[in-house]
Amino acid sequence: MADFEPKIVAFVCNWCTYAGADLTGTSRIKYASNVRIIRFPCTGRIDYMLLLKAFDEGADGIMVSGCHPNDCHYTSGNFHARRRWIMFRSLCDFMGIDIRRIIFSWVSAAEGARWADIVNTTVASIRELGPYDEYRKIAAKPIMEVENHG
Amino acid sequence: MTDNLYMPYLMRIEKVTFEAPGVKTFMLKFINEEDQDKFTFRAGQFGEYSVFGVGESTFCIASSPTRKGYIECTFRQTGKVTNALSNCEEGSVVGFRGPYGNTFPVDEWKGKSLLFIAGGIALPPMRCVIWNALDMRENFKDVTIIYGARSVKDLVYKHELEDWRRRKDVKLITTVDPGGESPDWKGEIGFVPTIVEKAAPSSVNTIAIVCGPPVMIKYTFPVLAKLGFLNENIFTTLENRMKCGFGKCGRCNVGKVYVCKDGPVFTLAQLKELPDEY
Amino acid sequence: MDDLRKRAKELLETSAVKVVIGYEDGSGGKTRTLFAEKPEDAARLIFDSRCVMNLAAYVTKREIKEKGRMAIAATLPVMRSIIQLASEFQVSNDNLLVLGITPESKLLEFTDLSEVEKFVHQYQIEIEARNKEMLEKLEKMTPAGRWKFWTDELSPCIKCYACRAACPMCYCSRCTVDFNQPQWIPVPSHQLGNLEWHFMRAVHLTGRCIDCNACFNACPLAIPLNLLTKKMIEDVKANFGGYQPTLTGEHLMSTYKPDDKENFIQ
Amino acid sequence: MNIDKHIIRKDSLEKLFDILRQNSKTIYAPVSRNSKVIFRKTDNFAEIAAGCIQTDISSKEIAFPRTERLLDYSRSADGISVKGFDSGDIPEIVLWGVRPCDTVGIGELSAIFNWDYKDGIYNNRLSKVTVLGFSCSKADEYCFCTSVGGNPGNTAGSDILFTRLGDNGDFLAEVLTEKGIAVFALATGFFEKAGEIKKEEFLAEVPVRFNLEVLSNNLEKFFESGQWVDLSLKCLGCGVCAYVCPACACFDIQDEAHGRKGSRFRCWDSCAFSLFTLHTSGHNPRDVQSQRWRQRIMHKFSYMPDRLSVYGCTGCGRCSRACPADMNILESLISIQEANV
Repeated sequence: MADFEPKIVAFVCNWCTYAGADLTGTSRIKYASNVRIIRFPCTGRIDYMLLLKAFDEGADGIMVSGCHPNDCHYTSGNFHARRRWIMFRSLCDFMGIDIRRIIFSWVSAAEGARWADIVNTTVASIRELGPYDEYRKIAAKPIMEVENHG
Repeated sequence: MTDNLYMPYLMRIEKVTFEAPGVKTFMLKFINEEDQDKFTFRAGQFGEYSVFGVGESTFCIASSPTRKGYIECTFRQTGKVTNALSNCEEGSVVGFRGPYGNTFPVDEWKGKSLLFIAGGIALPPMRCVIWNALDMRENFKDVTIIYGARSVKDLVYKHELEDWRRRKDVKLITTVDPGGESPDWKGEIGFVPTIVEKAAPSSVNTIAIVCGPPVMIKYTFPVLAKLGFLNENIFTTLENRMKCGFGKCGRCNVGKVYVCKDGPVFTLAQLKELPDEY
Repeated sequence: MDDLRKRAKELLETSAVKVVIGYEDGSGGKTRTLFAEKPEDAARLIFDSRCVMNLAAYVTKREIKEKGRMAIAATLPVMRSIIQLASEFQVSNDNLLVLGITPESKLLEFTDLSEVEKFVHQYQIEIEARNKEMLEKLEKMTPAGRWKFWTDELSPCIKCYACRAACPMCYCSRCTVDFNQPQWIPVPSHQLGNLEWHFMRAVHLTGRCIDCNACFNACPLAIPLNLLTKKMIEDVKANFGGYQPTLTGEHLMSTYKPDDKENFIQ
Repeated sequence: MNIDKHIIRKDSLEKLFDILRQNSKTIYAPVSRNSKVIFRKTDNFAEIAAGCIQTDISSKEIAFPRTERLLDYSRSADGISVKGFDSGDIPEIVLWGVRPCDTVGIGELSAIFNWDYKDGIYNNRLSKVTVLGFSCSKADEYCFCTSVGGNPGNTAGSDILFTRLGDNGDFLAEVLTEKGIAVFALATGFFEKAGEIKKEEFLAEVPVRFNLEVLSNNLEKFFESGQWVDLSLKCLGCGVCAYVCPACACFDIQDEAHGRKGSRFRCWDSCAFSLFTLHTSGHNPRDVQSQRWRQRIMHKFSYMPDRLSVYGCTGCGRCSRACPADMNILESLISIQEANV
């Protein structure tokens, strides 16, 4: 799927990864523009429903990134988030949601270059996987219509 | 598609008026002309106003049926749809389904006096019938309007209140709840039921129309009874949660009555027969 | 279960409690919940293998709580639910008395909830064998296979929310699906709405569900939705070392350990 | 009126099924799935769960689906275009193996959907459905169709009603409507003239459990009774009874947007939910479950007969079979009928 440009939504924490992404910009490091960055006070505030809504609205891949453990501005936000991600990811996998399209990472405010690498590798792998049609195909369509018309 | 009851008219917002904090009035015009000409309604009827992708919301048609070519609605920003509506600017397109429900029997009131009592955001359903009556003013003896709100800035249709105050053939009493008055406030201060008691309008050959928050209604009915108003001569509108507007979705079923079909206009006598479930 | 009836009658006569929640014979050979308020009602109390409904779903219901102090005939799953509810401040010693029914169907009255906790901690939460097999079968499938399995299994769901109503842990006065600003979960029952509702239910019950199968028994379409919460129980055991409802302990999903293990964060 | 009676041999039934399929009819029939029997699209005669007393969910989904699109819209630079429900894409449906208490339910739904305002969408769907009813030869303690004016061999609502003559016998086929004649015309070869047949002998025994008149009179004066609280204490407030019921027509209207496009849906709703009557101000006219259980019974046995001269219950017993808390509407009705009001 060479000409397919995936839509990636990145949920990042304001104090580390967002600052890291800023640093990527100020140090003139180029990275794929497919990513739409959404800023959150902390990874602890990233609600799992937001990720599902991102797939609802047409995202092909999702990135979630925040401070390394023990770096959290609010001391424990990322620890709480990690435990939730562990359970969220296994439930997604259990229900068949493609977890290869959800990339979790810790990126500190100093790791501008690393942020660019993660984004580029993510965009490349999602481009390889192609658009995430299954989720959109089941979007709002009455079951009787599905049964009668497939 | 006439047989799709749920298909709204497409309406363009001609004018947006800021009435009070969180309260706006829309003047709506039909986008396609034939709907405009064919459209008629009577005082007291309501409609389902919708923002596509958000939902539908129920409020009355606030403009008078005697004014052709447009309809108006006034709403407070509280729920999901009213929030979306209040974000719409002039020129944007919204949906309207209606008119639904029964009407104020304005013709039967000819020759009688009219007493309008309204509280806060309930003036819009009344305004429709007030203008309807004033546009045929000669048919009625005297017209009294008692309107109260929490504070001066919460009064809606401020410019029209002035028109009514200037008219010789209308007696207007406006009031604000104690503590809601501004320094230059010249009107009454006090809750609507106490002001009605103070004004003591005569109940002889008079129809009373009362709309307002439940607490105001609860304390105004006894005052009217004391003033000699019969239950058949007191009219009010019921506000139920509604979805379809024509007696199918079951929401507004109170006792044997469907508020969207048999109401929203009821006399106090009819309300007394309903179970206390509204 | 004569001693249960005798004890319930005493409690009601001395008005130590205002209502005893237990089982009685229902229609069609089923059992149903009995709210014994008068001493003579206690005679209708029964207990046998048919009594599987989780009575703890009623101790958070306004109309029942308002009657006053409650006593509840509690099997092991019901006791676990009560401890979890107590740890979430929904019930306490002064509004609930637990008449335990041991796995050997013996009456065992507890003076307070900490005793119930001790009793509950003697038993591990065990997923039944046939459900374990089903979980393993699903794990062996490809993700696309699981996606097809769940979209098919959830397509008959009519969003009647019986699974929510029958679950003692679903006591929120207004559930997330009942809010429309924002409308997180689509209201209509189409494939997307069904998937996101059951996803949300599994997330909200992670670390709280005690595997009593009330949700599956309530579903009018026998959708295997309890597999989702069972999977969460297995995962919690694998990742965080299992879970038992405790009165004072931390709530599993609202706490953390600095050394929680994972293998997917870059 | 003399009903057109025929006999169809037991092994010709499958042939009739195949002929309907060949005539590009979409057949919905009782199919068992996860130990429950529901109406599903099928083209395999053997899959049909013929022996069941009743399906777990009613057949109303054929004309009143749990979710349907009322309109689609799309926003673009020059405004909004809105496209209404298109009846064109509804296939011709044959409802096979439906019991008389479901076919009667279709009549009750139609009364609501055509009360003054004619619901074109519902009527459109219903016009595409041919109902092949099967009389009941077995019943259980939950059935009470005879108490609400029905009976196990009721022809109301069916286009053709089949009645099995004995456990392994052939079928009496009563051709009742134009649509029935159309199906008959497709497979005339299989139908033979029926002689004198005592249909009642082959019908299930359904005792009358309460007197409808006494119940309706009692309900008028039963509104304020404290018994409603005791009757509904077990109710958990879910939507099962309304959603499995063939005569419940309450619905919700919800919009959904995905980017610039979206739709307006109609979907099932239930008076058992608090959201059904909750005002935005927070005021809820029916704040307690007993008021909602009262509304369910009053609406079906007092308000609907009064306004639409048709009861809102067919006595199929599904709500009691499916209820997780075993509320059993029959017991409520019997105790109200016996209450000295």
